[in-house]
Amino acid sequence: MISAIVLVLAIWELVVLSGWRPEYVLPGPVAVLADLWNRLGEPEFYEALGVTMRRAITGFAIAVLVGLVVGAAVSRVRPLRAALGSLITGLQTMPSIAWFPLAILFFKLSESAILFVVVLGAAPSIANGLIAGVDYTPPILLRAGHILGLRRLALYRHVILPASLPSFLSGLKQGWAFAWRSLMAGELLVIIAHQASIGEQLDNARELSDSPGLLATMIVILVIGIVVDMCFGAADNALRRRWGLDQRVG
Amino acid sequence: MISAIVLVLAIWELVVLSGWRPEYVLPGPVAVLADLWNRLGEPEFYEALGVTMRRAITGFAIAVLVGLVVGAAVSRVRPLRAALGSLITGLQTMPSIAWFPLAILFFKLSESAILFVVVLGAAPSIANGLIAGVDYTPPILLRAGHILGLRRLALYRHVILPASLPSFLSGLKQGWAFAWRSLMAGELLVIIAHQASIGEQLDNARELSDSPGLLATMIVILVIGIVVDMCFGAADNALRRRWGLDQRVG
Amino acid sequence: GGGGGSSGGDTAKTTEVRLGFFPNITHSTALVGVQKGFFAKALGSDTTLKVSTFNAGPAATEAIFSDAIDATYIGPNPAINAWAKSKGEAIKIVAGAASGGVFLVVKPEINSVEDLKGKKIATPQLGNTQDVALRYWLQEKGIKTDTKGGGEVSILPQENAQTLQTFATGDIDGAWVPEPFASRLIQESKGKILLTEADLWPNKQFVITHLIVRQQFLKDHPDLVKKLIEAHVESNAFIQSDPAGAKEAVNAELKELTGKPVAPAVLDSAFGNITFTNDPIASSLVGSADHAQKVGLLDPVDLNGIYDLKILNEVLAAKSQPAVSDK
Amino acid sequence: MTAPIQELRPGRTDGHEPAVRLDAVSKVYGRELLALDQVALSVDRGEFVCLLGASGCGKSTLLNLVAGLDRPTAGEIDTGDARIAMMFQEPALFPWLTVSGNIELALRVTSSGKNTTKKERRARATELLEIVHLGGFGDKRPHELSGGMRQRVALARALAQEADVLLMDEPFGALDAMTRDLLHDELERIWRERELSVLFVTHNVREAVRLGDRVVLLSSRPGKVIEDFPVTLPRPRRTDSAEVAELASTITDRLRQEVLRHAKPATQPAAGAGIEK
Amino acid sequence: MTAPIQELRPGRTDGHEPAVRLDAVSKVYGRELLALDQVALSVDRGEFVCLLGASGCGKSTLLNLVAGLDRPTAGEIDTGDARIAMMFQEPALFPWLTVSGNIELALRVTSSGKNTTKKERRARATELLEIVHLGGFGDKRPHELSGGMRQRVALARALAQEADVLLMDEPFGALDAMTRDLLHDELERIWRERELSVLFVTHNVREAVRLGDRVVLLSSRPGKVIEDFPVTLPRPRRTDSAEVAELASTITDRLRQEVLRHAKPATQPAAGAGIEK
Ligand SMILES: Nc1ncnc2c1ncn2[C@@H]1O[C@H](COP(=O)(O)OP(=O)(O)OP(=O)(O)O)[C@@H](O)[C@H]1O
Ligand SMILES: Nc1ncnc2c1ncn2[C@@H]1O[C@H](COP(=O)(O)OP(=O)(O)OP(=O)(O)O)[C@@H](O)[C@H]1O
Ligand SMILES: [Mg+2]
Ligand SMILES: [Mg+2]
Repeated sequence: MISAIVLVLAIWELVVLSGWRPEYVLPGPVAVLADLWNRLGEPEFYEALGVTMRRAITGFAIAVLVGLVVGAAVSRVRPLRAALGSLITGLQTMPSIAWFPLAILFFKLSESAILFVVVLGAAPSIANGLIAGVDYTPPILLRAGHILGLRRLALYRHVILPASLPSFLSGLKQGWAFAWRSLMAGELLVIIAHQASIGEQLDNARELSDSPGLLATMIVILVIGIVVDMCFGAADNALRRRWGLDQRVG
Repeated sequence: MISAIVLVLAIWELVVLSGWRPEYVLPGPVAVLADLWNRLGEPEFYEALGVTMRRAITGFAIAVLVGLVVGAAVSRVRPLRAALGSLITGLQTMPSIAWFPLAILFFKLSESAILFVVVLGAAPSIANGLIAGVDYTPPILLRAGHILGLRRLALYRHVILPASLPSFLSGLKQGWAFAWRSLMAGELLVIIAHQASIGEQLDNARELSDSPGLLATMIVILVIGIVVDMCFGAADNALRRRWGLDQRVG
Repeated sequence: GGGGGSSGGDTAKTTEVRLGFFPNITHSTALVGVQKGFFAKALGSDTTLKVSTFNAGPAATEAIFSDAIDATYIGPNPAINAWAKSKGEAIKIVAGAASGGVFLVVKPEINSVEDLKGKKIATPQLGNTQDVALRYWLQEKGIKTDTKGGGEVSILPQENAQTLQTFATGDIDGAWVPEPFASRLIQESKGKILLTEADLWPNKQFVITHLIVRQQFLKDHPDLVKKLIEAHVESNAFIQSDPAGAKEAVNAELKELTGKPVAPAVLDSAFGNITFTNDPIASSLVGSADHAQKVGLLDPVDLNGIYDLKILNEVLAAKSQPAVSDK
Repeated sequence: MTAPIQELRPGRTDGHEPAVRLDAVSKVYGRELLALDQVALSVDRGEFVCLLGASGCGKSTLLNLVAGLDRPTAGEIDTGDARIAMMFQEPALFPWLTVSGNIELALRVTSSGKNTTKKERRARATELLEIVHLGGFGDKRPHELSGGMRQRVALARALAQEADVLLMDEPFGALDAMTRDLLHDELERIWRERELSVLFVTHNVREAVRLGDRVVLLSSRPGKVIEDFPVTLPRPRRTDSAEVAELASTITDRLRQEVLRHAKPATQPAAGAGIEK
Repeated sequence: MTAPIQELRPGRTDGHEPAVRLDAVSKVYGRELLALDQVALSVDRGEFVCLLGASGCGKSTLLNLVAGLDRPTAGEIDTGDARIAMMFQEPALFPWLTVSGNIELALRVTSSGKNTTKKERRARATELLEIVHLGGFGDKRPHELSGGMRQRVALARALAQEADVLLMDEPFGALDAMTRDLLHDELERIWRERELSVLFVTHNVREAVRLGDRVVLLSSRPGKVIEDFPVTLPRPRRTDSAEVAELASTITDRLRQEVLRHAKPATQPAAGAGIEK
């Protein structure tokens, strides 16, 4: 991991040193890391991080709830599936900016408008993950559940949901990515004065053509993404260990 | 399906008729459908659709390739996984606009810059889908493959890849959504001579505060998303039928 | 509904005025007014000012349409769009804010209009004032262009930030952009001014920022609108009388809003090129719309009634300044 | 075909209503594969019926139909309002639950289990695990067990359901003869105590004779009931007793006829084709 | 323990090098579960060794170790450069391939199969399917087969590998006695023709005596070799012959001792706890 990072930085520095592009267009790692270091020294950065993370987590939590309910309903109720199944992916492909007018219409310039965009971005992914999991539940387990007398909700809770967990988890991961990207866009929609956020910082850096700042913010986003992925990865590993899906052979 | 659409349209019309918001903010379905109808009558619309679909499909195809290679490598090569595993999700959370400066730096103002953004948006999803599938390949099948003498690439091709297909498919679906959203953003990046595009139309509608136009474009996007989902759905159903995952019980 | 925006038109007491603007030098009137507390002072203690910032016109228009703000500083194009799309129901322009500060910046080797042939020139957005101005100017000079980047001069609408980059890397040969981007192109990428847009207009004046309000708000709370305009006028007066203090205020506010002040050299140069005026320069708005129609970027639109300068003129009269015209 | 034999059988029925009744039941898979053809069969209350037949003759299909997991193409199946438990041919344990958790889930759903506490269910699961000789394995996960152990967990789970009808698809196939004998005793005891009706599929003819009140033979493709042997030997019986062996060999002979009748067309060419190195 | 017996055995080895040799092999699962304890065992070239033991005693574990699918915690396993084929306790068919496709995949990987055409492999797969009495099922998918049919496909797949050593984990567990007899004959014939070394796990003692050159008994927890019976009966043998029955009953008695020794502590409380309604 660390060697990979060092390698990337070295190549990057070499490209910059080669003078391929002027420094203000493609700044070197030194400039970027200095900028990043400055940011990390300012309390404002942590405020922004806090605001963005709070929104991300709230939005994601709502999306998980919505995704679960919608996914559960759509995956098991045939008419709903016929009516809504493909719509979910349709919604997923809708870019965030298309929702902005509606978001403002419903929620004015409040944080709810941001959350609206985030939820619309993430919930379809989560629902789709659940639906895929449900669809690939091994029939023999469904039969076993049926024989045990589990029906409808009980069957869902005790058999289908746990069987769908791996796929649901990967849906959650994708959902997080959607939520985050939507949030980065949404934070430009409602800029609450004097409340900095990562999305705004990203846009500001771009707006001001502040290349080191942009790259520093990208690094921040990347690191957050990596940390979140590690959490999901840990959950996933725990799941696989418990289910006996350890794959070492020979 | 049709009844669902009619229901949605009816509720929408009712809300508009209630005068909750003026028509120029929330236009009714009649206005929107009229606008849509107008668009459908113009050859320019089909040009734009063609351009966008071409880009979407090209970008997606490249993303599938990249995702497959990266996913395959990362999922089975331990050091790569340690180094890159979480980075994939990290990249996935990076909003498209953050890539714009780099895209232009590498590809100037060409269509390749758009494709770059699209591929960066979609490939991580596809790789992640494959990785999840690989991780959840039933160990007994791996063992069976190993016993048959399949190793490395052959094991990958004959066992791991087919076993991962369901998860890979759902990764493809998510990847398509990412590709499409990135494309909608990317089409504002480079405006290429003589080529209108859906992304541009969406942005123009918003820029001109043209609510009916915006909603009409949203419908177009939704319909494309639904059609694409149906293709994936058909593939998925075929797969499940062949694998004997039909879930009817009782 | 937080804060009591009155959509119903009744006489509910408004205790909040919601004002929007962009963290941008052309919106210095707002930046200074907020930073120096002119708005707060004018509105008094029983009315609070709630400011929202936007990164572009459409979001501000959506907010006004959705009754999420009451007034905002905005450029001419979004104002025209808001007027046209709402068939004259949504907004009114109640004051001008800034004029000038738009340039055609090109690579050093380009010296004349003729040299532009075969080159790529960027504008901020298809159909916006600068885009229209460039197209109209080229049309006047007999140079063909089209809205899809073709023609003798290829016009590439792209965001200003991107223009900075593409100009630096040589992907484009020039750009018709407002401040502070013009100054940055010159200072950072050795661009040079080929044309000052002001030269194309009568009195070298054309609007780039003005203040619009929601019509319903204007109807319900003319008193509050008046207080806003008083602060607006005071702010512009301050900028004119104390440019150094104004610049300081602008940068202080920008630092608070975006985390980064503008480089002093850029700020100086940009400030020098922009005139902050209460006059909305109505003629330029109408003229620009007319040009847009001529280059095929706008359907005919009736701008009659887009201005409501009565309050502004009252305020100006009270300070014994000359009245402005909506023609 | 079954009717005249029923009188002979030492069943402990309390009346005329059978627990399970199949009437001219047919099942077609896909377009043409006739798995079951006009099967008539009934299991009385408290009766233990063993089902024998060649591999692929439709035994599992029949059980699935009785359990209501699948629908017959033709004919009628009547199980009244009996609660049905089933042991599948595979263990079909839930991998996300521990061994004990699998059994507790079954306990939870039973009518008597609805009001029990988690602790009571846990204790009951432990008892059941001891019955199948898996005491101490409650906290393991299914993948940590051997094939035969998983099968026994599935048995414990089926017993936990406290059903009226118990369908068992080769329940002891993966067990050694000794463990099997021990479980035969347990199963017989429980069957007696609970007055269960059991439909038991096996390939082991002695096992069928050891346990059944009747042994029913199915033919292959299409599956049809071809013979219905009553077993009148007194209980308890022993698998290795001479009487069991004798009846078993009668049944085996009948079965062999049937299997060979089918196998021949397949074996002949195979012998000719051979496997050369 | 195995060494002195080897001299008695009617094996057809060509020298001193065994095909499979386990030397003091132990396997611990998790932190404490000792599945195999110091197992020493060897299978000579061309020898047919049957492995018997109670459920959960470590038979599958042993086979996995020999196949190289798992690593022993201690001890050494030597299989030289022999090609190893294995039939798992579950069919482990690939659901995305047809029945024939599963076999063709195995054919494709064998050294002799590398240069064959698709058509040749297809023909060979059809032959193999006929050997296991599944002619005509080549185009079905695994989920369309019955349990016993799947097991036979797995057998065909293992045979397709043309390996030197064949490991079989209860290969005929889900088959009826008749089909089983037919397959015994086929397996014996192939074993002879190809001079295979076979390690064969079963719970059916007669089957072990019918097929094996030696019958090895494993104890339970920890798994240890407790006895190694040479089978000197002349081939071909019949499962229902008196000689087979006699030896089988000797072995069964020995096995019973072993199983009861373990089962007791578990049965006692179970009998007490019982299942009350
Ligand atoms: N889902 C299915 N789709 C198509 N055909 C099926 C399906 N299930 C079973 N069959 C066919 O029906 C026939 C009977 O299968 P079944 O599983 O009932 O046999 P069985 O008697 O249980 O055999 P075994 O003893 O091998 O388990 C077989 O020929 C099988 O190929
Ligand atoms: N993956 C595993 N993790 C932990 N314990 C295991 C694992 N696999 C097997 N065991 C344990 O090792 C012991 C031996 O298991 P094994 O599968 O080898 O038994 P077996 O002899 O094949 O039994 P059966 O005849 O029931 O198939 C059992 O106690 C089992 O619980
Ligand atoms: Mg079966
Ligand atoms: Mg085993």
